[in-house]
Amino acid sequence: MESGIRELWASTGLANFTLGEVAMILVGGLLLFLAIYKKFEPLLLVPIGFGAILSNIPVAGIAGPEGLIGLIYAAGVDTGVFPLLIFMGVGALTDFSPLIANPKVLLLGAAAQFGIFLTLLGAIGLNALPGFDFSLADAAAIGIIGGADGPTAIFLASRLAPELLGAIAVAAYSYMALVPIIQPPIMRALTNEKERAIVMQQLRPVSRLERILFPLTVLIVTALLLPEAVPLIGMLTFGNLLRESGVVERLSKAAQNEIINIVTIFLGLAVGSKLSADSFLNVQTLGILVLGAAAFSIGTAAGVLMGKLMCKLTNGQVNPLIGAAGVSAVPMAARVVNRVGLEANQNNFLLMHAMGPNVAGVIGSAVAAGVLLALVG
Amino acid sequence: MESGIRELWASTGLANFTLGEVAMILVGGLLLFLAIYKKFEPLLLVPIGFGAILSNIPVAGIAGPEGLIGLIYAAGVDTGVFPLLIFMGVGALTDFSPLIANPKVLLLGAAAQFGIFLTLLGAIGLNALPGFDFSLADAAAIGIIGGADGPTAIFLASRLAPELLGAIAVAAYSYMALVPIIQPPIMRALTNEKERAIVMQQLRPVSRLERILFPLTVLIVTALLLPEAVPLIGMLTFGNLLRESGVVERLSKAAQNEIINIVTIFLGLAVGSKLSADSFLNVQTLGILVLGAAAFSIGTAAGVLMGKLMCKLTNGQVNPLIGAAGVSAVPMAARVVNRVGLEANQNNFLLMHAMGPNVAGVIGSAVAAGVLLALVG
Amino acid sequence: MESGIRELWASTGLANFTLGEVAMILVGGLLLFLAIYKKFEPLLLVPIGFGAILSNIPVAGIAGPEGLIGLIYAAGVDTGVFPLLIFMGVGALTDFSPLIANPKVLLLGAAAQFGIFLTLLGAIGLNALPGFDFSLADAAAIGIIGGADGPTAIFLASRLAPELLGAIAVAAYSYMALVPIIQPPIMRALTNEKERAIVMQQLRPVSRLERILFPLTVLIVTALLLPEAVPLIGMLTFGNLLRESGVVERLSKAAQNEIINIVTIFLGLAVGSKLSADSFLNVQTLGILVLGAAAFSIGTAAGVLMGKLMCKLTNGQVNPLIGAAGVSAVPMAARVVNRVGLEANQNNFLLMHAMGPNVAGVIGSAVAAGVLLALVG
Amino acid sequence: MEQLLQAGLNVTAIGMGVVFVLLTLLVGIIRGMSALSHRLEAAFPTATVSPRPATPANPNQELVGVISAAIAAHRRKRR
Amino acid sequence: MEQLLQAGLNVTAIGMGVVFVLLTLLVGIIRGMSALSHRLEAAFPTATVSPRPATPANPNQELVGVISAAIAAHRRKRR
Amino acid sequence: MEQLLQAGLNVTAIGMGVVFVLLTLLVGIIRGMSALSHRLEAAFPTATVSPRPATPANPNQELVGVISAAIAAHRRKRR
Ligand code: NA
Ligand code: NA
Ligand code: NA
Repeated sequence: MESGIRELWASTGLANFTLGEVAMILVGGLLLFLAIYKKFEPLLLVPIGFGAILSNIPVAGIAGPEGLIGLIYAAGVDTGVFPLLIFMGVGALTDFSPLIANPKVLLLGAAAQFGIFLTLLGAIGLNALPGFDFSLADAAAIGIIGGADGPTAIFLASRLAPELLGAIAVAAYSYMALVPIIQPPIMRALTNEKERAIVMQQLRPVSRLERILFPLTVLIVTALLLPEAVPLIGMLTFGNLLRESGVVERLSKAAQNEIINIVTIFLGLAVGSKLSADSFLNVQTLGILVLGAAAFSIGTAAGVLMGKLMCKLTNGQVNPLIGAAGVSAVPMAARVVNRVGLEANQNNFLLMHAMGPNVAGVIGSAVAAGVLLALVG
Repeated sequence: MESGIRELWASTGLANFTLGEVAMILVGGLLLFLAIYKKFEPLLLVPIGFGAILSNIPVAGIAGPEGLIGLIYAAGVDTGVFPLLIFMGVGALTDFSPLIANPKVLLLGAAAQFGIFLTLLGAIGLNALPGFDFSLADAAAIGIIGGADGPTAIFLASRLAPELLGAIAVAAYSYMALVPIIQPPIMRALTNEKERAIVMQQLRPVSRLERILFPLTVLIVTALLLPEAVPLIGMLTFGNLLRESGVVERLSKAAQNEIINIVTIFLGLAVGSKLSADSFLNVQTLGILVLGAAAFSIGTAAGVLMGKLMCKLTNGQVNPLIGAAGVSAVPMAARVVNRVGLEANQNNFLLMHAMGPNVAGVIGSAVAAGVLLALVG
Repeated sequence: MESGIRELWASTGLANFTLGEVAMILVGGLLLFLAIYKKFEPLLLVPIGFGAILSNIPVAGIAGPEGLIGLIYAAGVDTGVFPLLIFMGVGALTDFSPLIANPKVLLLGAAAQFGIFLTLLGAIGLNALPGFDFSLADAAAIGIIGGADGPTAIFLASRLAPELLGAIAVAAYSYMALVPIIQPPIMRALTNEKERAIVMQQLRPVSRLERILFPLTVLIVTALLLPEAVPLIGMLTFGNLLRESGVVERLSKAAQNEIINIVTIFLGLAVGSKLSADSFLNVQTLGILVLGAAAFSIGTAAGVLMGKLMCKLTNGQVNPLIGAAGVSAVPMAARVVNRVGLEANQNNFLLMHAMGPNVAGVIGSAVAAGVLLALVG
Repeated sequence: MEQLLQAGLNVTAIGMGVVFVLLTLLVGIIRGMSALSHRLEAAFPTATVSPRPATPANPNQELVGVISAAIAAHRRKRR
Repeated sequence: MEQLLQAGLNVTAIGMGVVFVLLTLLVGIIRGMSALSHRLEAAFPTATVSPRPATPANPNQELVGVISAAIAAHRRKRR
Repeated sequence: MEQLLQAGLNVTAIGMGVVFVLLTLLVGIIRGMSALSHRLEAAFPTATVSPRPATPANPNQELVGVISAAIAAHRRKRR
């Protein structure tokens, strides 16, 4: 019996916890705090935070190859299946009408992707400092934080830099939650009162046929030019066609609810398991957090600047603020645009106009992810 | 950088599309058109059509062994899991009361399976023509189109002739959608006005105990005589017991909704991935389409003729039209019977009477699939 | 053709059924009868009973390595995934407020686990009889029946004694259903009228913050002392945090409904496949059934006795009946306590007070399972 | 080809035979099952729960019809 | 058998010991957690959201009761 | 490092190039798609089903609003 007690003691957490594990459990707790009390993207950060706690408990091996979260990771993240299914759900939840009515806002969604690539360069630049040694693949995975799109970031990071996945996902979702704090100062700094007060023309109605042909059009163009982006764009447009076809309500609802909810739980737990002391508690993570903030800021600035250009070229028909929504972070960024617009002009409701660049940003970052996969993967 | 651009160009769709792939994408588009505008079994044909498009995009490899649809195919179709889960949902959605109240209509469901076997012979016969070289297994898989039952057709084809799965599934679902066009002329040709006007006696009520014992009875008889049909019949009767037991509402609803919807999306995409140029763009597919139409027609005719026989033997108590519902295609075929019956007699509602042979046809074709697996598999 | 018929006959059930298979199909039928007409835990026993029938049909091989149920077993039970997901759902469905308001009832949940360990000793004792040869792992798996908690029992049995899983699961769920018959006589025998009539003080309200910190507290204590219990306790507390955080309603509902329903269907079928003649039709199963009844009785008695002790120590503030709820069997055991309490005092509603030890019993048996895994696994 | 055709004819004959035998047997066995059910229900009357007519009735649904239509309309609009 | 029984007794002793130690510890720690919660809520009053009574109240539900019963009835009929 | 930076600059140039080319192309192609849609809808008027305004209207929802709020309240209470 004594030997039994000794054996049991040897298997307790008290006898096995390392400092790194304790620290990571505190990180998990912090994520839960941000998710629950600060409402930082709770749908992802609650499972990620809890997954981080579970995965850093010694002996239990829950993130190991035979553990529950380890099995989930292998089945859904390693294979890329989970982020793609979430993208299908996003497609089924998204109304692209504001983009179809005014397709030129796609340029705003393009401009905002500057954040991705400048951040990639920034990550390479950080290698000049001691403690940093990012490969090109690492840098590309870090850059995608600037895409402000969770499933795209997880998909790309799981392909290019799985060991950085935890930090990248945490940065991506945290900054998406911080969009209302990060974006407005940049938006105000780059525009003047008059520009911000511009009222845009109401969008034309979009017919059902247009909404059905839209996903197919986007898919075909992507297939012709950038097949590497087809898994992401393909599932996004598939989900959208389920929605817009109007004949498969059951499947559309399944994609929007059951599938996306179930997969979100599993994806969050699996991503949390990548928050291990080894890969997270180092100066590289600090670098990733700094670069992520830069990525969002640069993307926002690039979007607004492109908005100013479009404003000029259209003789003031475009409110440059809507460019900020080009980073995606749907629908948070569009709401921020609306709020900043209302500050300048109490009767200026930009929400619908900002939804166009907002969903264009989703397409834009999926395209950027495709390019990165093609060139770096 | 030049080399990067060259590399990227070499990976574009433009540089890689083959004519066959383009043609198959058009086929996928045609299926979407039929599903969305012609309302041809959209729940299956939308995912199948989109799956065909995605799978024929070069470079993306989405149907490859590491691609999303390739993984789905391996997990759910290769193993037979998806069609069986759909069959469970069909069981949970089906009320067998009209069959229990009048079990002799099982003979109509038996007769309609002639379509399966004569089509099998037809496929063998086609081998006489150049370009056709169907094996016995191929012929059996083609014949099952005459079962007019989607999951049964996919289950059998995935076991006997996976390379024909795409064409067989497309033919099966298309002809099911065409039942309102294919069946009525045959039904009218084989019956006279007086027969079509026969009003049938109202069905007796069926007790809860009968509805609970029914699935168990069908399963035991199948187990005794034809264990090869047990996977299909077993899941059908399991779903039905979930429904009729009345004590597991939660599970019954899960089988009828969440499971069947999620699996339908995945099954459709996976089946679509079998629509590749190699296996679809050849004269065999034309043969399959022709044989499929024949299968439906023969099954309809056999059902109606058996109906006429039963009409004779019962001194005119059976309206022979209900034999046409024996092909399954639930509930489309039963509705067609109702419509044709109303033409002959404005007050003759045959719907419930046709539901008996209709669900008998589901059992009949599952039994036929079991025989084919036992003899050919 | 004759050879074909012979071949087909050789593959019929009639030619292949063994007596053991027939007996097991009758056992499956008995389980269905208990589930449907006696309402014995139908959510589990309907799928288990049907799974037993399907798995004992010869030739079909549905429980074999390539059969549907065999695949489900390998994917979900062998890996431990299914019981853990159900535990997540249990967490999302459970309100721990009554336990937080009155944490000392945890001792009742601890005492009731005596049933587990005394049954373990009983199983070892049975080895003295001919025909019994339980290993320590077998005995531990049998003992867990006394935990009165389905997913815990299945999880532990699948790890320690997979060949006994069928009998153990059937015993666990059957006795849970029999709680209203097993417990009251023991409760009445060990208490006097005055004790049973004790009215307890109303529970204080519990704040949202307490409900959020509770799952994290339980998890951390478990991690420190008994990491082997972390998979079970971790998923239970994760589900509970989804519920109580209040910010992930979508995920909480998914855990409570879609996931738990789908997994229950699959888990039941898979457990049923372990009801094979080889492992079930022997004297050991009889032993397991006897020991299971003993486990429930001992657990109930230990809970009530601990309740009496707490009654003494608190000068009669605790009604000892609520100790019986410490076996878990949520919420059946708590309802039984309420009923027996009402017999003694018409105005004594013990339900909420019994929910505390009831959910404490869930934690208690998960902890016991962790100890058994650590010492025996 | 000859051989294949022969095999096909065999499969057809056996297949239709099995389908008819099995389904004809089922006709009788289901009748037996129904008879047994009725006897059991007569013997244990509590077991009889809510017979459901094979032809579903079309119940008066005024109030609930109005409400659920309103809700459905509301949902459709909101989507 | 001797040895097995000895092992079983060991497991029982250690097992019940661990169960009691862990759950007894939890009693104290949960009390501490509750005390901490109340202090935090006093310090940051906005964080306190909707305390829920452990014994759920039985609110007046007239209208909604009627409506939801009607809808439930309607669904039952339609099925 | 030199080489890595060079590679990074390449990726940036090509990446932004592709993003802009593809999305600019899409602007034109979507306009074409819309024009085609309008023509098809003019040619086959039955195919036009329920154009949806990009800015969703805010329909009068009195009754259904009341009912669904009541139901939602009821559900919240019951949980
Ligand atoms: Na973006
Ligand atoms: Na059929
Ligand atoms: Na317990």
